[in-house]
Amino acid sequence: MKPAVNGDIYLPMPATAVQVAPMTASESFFEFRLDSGSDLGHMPGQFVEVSIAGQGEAPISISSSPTLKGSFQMVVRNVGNVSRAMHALKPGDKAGIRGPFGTHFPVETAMKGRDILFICGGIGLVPVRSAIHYVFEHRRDYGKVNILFGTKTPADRLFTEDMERWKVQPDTTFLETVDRGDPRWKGHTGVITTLLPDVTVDPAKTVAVICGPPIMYKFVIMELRKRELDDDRIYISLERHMKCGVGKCGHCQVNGLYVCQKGPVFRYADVSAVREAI
Amino acid sequence: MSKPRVAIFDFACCEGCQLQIVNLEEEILDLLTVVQPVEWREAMSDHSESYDIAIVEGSITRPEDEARLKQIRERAGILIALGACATLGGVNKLKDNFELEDVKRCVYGEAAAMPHLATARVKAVDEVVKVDFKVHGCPINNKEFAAIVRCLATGKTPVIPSYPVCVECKKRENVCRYEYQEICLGPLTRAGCNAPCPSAGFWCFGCRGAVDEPNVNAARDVMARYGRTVEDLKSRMLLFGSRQEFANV
Amino acid sequence: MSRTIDIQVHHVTRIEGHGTIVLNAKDGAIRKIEWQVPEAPRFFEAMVRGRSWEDIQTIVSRICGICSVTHSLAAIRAIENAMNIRGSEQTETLRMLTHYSEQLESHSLHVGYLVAPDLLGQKSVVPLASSHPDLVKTVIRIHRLGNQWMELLAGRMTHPVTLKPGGFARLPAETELRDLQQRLKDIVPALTTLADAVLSLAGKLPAFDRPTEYVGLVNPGEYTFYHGDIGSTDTRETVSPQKFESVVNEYVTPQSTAKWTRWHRDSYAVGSLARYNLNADHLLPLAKETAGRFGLKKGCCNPYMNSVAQVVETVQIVEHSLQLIDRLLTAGIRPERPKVTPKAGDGAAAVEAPRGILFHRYVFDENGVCERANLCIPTNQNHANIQKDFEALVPRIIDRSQDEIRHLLEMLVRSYDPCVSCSTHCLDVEFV
Amino acid sequence: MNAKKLCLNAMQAWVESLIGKCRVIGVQAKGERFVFAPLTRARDLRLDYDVTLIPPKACFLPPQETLLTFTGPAGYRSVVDDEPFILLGVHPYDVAAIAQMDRLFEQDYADVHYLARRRGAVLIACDIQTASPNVFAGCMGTATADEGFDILLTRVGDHYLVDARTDAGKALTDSLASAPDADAVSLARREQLWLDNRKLLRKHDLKPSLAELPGLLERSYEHPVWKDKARHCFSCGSCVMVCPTCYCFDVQDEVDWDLKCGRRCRTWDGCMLKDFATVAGAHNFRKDKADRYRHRWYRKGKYVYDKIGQIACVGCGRCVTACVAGISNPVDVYNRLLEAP
Ligand SMILES: Cc1cc2nc3c(=O)[nH]c(=O)nc-3n(C[C@H](O)[C@H](O)[C@H](O)COP(=O)(O)OP(=O)(O)OC[C@H]3O[C@@H](n4cnc5c(N)ncnc54)[C@H](O)[C@@H]3O)c2cc1C
Ligand code: SF4
Ligand code: SF4
Ligand code: SF4
Repeated sequence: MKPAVNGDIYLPMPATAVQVAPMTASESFFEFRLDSGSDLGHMPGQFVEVSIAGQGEAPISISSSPTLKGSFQMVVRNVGNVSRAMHALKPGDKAGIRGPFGTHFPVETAMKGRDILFICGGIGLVPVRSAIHYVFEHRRDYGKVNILFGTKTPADRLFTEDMERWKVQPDTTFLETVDRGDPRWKGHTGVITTLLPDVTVDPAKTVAVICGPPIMYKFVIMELRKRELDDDRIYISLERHMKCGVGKCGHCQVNGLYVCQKGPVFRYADVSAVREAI
Repeated sequence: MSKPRVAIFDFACCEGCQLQIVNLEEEILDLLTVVQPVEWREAMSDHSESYDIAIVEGSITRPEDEARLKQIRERAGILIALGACATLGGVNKLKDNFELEDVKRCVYGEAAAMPHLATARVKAVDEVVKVDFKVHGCPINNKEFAAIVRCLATGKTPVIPSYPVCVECKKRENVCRYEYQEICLGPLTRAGCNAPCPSAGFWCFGCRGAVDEPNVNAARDVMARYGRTVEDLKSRMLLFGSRQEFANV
Repeated sequence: MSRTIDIQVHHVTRIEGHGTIVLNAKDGAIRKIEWQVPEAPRFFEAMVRGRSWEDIQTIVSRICGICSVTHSLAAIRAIENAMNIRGSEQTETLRMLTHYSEQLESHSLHVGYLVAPDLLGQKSVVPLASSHPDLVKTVIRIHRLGNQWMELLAGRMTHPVTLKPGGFARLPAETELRDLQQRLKDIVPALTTLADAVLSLAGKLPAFDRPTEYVGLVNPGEYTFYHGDIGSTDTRETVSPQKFESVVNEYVTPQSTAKWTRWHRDSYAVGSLARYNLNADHLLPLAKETAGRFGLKKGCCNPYMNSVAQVVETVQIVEHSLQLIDRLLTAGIRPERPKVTPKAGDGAAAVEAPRGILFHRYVFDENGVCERANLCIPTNQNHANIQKDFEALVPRIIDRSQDEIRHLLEMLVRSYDPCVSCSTHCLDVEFV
Repeated sequence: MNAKKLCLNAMQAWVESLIGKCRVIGVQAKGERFVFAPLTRARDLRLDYDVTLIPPKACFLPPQETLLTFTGPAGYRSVVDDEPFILLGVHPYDVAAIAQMDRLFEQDYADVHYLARRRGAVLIACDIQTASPNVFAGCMGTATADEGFDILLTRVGDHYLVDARTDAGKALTDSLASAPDADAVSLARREQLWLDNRKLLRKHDLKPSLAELPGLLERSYEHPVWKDKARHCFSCGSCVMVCPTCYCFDVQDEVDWDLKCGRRCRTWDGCMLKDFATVAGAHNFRKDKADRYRHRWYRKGKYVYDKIGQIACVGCGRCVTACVAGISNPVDVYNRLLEAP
């Protein structure tokens, strides 16, 4: 999906918000449609650069499956200029979109025919949701599905309606935890690794997909290694400061790798020796 | 959104920063399409009691000024410190290197005891009240000021460089002042001014204040390499009231 | 009919710094009439002690945002006098040229932005932009040129950085000077337009004469802002800037944080009108013609006419600058780098700020560390005179409405173009 | 066409004719140093310069440029500057750096803003006549250039050899048809100059060979040199601003007073600056000076090499001069790696 050489890689495509809905105190859900009418043409795990004129651009993961036609979905946390301006958008408002950029989860290759273990912390669920939906839409292509999701507090939970549907999928385990509960929270409490003993992982058949805050990876991967899951069966998605999204500006480099090009989705075996990765 | 009501106040300073606003020339008319000034003593004769944005120029040098500043803070939604006197204390802070009595006597002699000549330790605005945004510099760069006003009008947090002046100095193709054995504070000072001083052949004297993590140890080594002393460096660092990380070299 | 007048104008607007007018009268009897300066004192003379000669200009420039070039020049020349340094002819010419940029910037600001609203019955320049757009455009053009000119030669607008003891940190390129020369030529019609506008309003300036001593720089054969000795309209003798203390005779009064001055009388005035009264014979042709159109005569002692003298000076400044640039271009700009070996000494200098004569003195030890300073600022020298003007003016207008009296008093203060923020930084070691 | 031989007067006349034809950006004095700047008369050209303060990358990737304008939430327009120009007087090490940037800006996603300027430019290179105090191009294989330019100028005695190598170059030398061809003696002198330059432009002597550099770095991640040197680093970015092979950038939006229309602008940025890798939540992925310092040297000696097979230091020595702290000498750093930690 590279733009033509004489096209401008920095020129956003006009797009229109079709749905904007608050999800938590700081995260909102967005559905956009490209004004050209074409599909975005992404794969699960890829991201776009969202452009708000005057505020700038921010890399945002696509949260919907490519099988959703005509529009695409994102979840954005209100942390700065672009995201704040996005939160002020109403259906019908315009934004600019560049992309999709980056690598994706290997839903058509390495993941196919395997058991899938999704491990997501907080907003890390956003790109992974795209893969989860893809897997469920092609359910017969994959084995057992385990989804582990953790947030800081019950108020931070995302996609709660989706979760109800995921729980009832065939041959699927959905487990959830919060770091700190509240009086109404009846579920599991503890960091995300405390969910792992509750799922059985067959290292020979499993591919793991991990996305969450930087601190999460080290501990989750340690646990998976204990379960003898090979590094080349683990996929992670990394976040870095990013300006261009196309391997020029230098901000997103982890050692020699540009996250926007060699990532954001990496096979762990490829970056386990890259010191700045995790 | 209706235009934010803006009031400008001055405390002890040279009013050069307000002058930079005047120096926007016809752009002031554009400025007025974005904000509504309700109080600006230097330029107009109106007064007002409430405002969305208070812009405060100058440093706080008398107890009665502290009270006035607190009152301004109470009436303002957003408070902006304008210029080095407000953000750092500015040259006024040089006074604090001496005993107050000595300072007064030096300037007013026998009359120093007269009550209207009272003075106190110099404070930057954020040493008295909460400051929401700082417009750095002595004087401020009016292009930067205008950009900050436009940011606030669009709900954007202004992006103020966290890197040192050398970045902008290099972009402007200057010969480094150190090549002339001069002490330049560029490597320790927050950029955003576009390095007008080194570009005019003069050292950076630090009027925008220190970067977040100034490497004062490196500065010490550099002084030794250029045959200057830490005292030389310190003396220059203090000119605009930059804070303790500078003073403790 | 019993009538009480009570005027308290706190913080007179449209001036630099804070000044307060107090007038209290009952049935025509004046109980109290005072010009007060409550601006927070800043103690510059105390602050510069212990500072290196290299940093003095940077510090004292901050006395005033509007006269920063003049303060820098006074400091630099005082330092040079203390250390026996002489700037080259090129340096001196460029300094004069830099100095003029500030005069133009300041005069156009004062006449256009601060005084014009008075004459046109407005509270600020903002409504003038729609009621008198052409006038405002003209003022902006002149003001901007002053600033760009300053940026070119001084390194930036306000608080110069190129001016150093011994010479310039950066010299302008000849192409830049040529470009400046062209822009100065182009601005002459705008100056005439401004003069015309002020001329058409000159009738609104109050007729108020009060015999006054005027003090400023004088130099043989020259309408000077930069060179020369201290002259007075009360005497033919002149005083060297090195002895400026014998002219200013500063003293502290309870109504002011700024110190007052007196020479031959109880007060004296400095500024454009003072310079005019001392030097009008040496105006260049176009400036002379401009003065003629206003009927401005040497010996004028109406303080409200200071603004007219400023208009005349804008023309003089541009005319003279064109000559100076010619001189520089003919000689060609020689690369020179300032070189100073600090030594012990005591030096003073006098330079004309836009609002009047300014004095600096510094004493250095053998390492070039400042031991003592004495600065005497123009607005300071005018405070006593403003008070004397008040005392003479109020009885003549006491039967007018309170608003009118207030307006006339405010206008009087503004016509001095006071820079109160700078005047409170003055100091003197001797208390009278 | 053979190389032409021009006396200094003819050379000046030719440059004057170029100025008449096209925008020329040439090396000129700025005080006692040199810069690339628009050339308005041939006599301002200073081909005897040692090094320019800022590399000619600024002609293709300006310190500040507008990428696009917008007139509202969806009205974006590219701004592409393709006005042709002649870049006159580029030293061989800068020729090498430009060639490297060309590849990086073309690779994967082509950057039209860079490429439009680049494609509109005719590069006139010039062999080095004066060595700068810190040049070590001789160690980096960039003291002379065989390709990457349109015309090569070489001063031999009181003549210049003008050697057009491409069609674009030949078009500019058409007017020299009647000038004498370079004779064998001059050509031999040019060969000698090349040999000398390769040998002599080594104010610092790099001990590891270029081929072994990436491997050496590979093994030196924990070497104490990074911390030792970074202790003195101001994170001032001077080294990366002046480097001809550094091209990291930041992008920021600016709005006009109508608060709707505006521009998206690109400015030079650098990996040595404190917040270069900071993300939301104030998490800084490279918060230690030593990490940033190491990253820079890895980028020069390994990361770019991994990408395009070239070392991203051309030995211009600019960073050595620019670093106030005196810690930015690539040769010092890479030589230290040969010492046991
Ligand atoms: C591949 C990828 C996918 C992503 N997907 C999502 C997603 O799906 N949803 C989501 O919400 N986020 C996502 N992010 C994160 C998001 O791009 C960032 O949070 C982004 O900064 C938001 O932009 P902003 O303009 O709102 O914030 P900014 O205005 O850029 O600021 C965010 C915060 O970071 C700080 N900051 C940023 N840059 C600097 C700097 N140079 N120096 C100092 N501080 C700085 C600011 O102070 C501020 O507090 C993703 C990031 C990547 C790389
Ligand atoms: S002159 Fe000052 S600001 Fe410029 S590079 Fe040198 S140290 Fe930095
Ligand atoms: S690293 Fe230094 S010597 Fe090497 S190319 Fe960059 S600036 Fe030149
Ligand atoms: S120039 Fe020197 S001090 Fe500045 S960032 Fe580079 S290495 Fe550090």
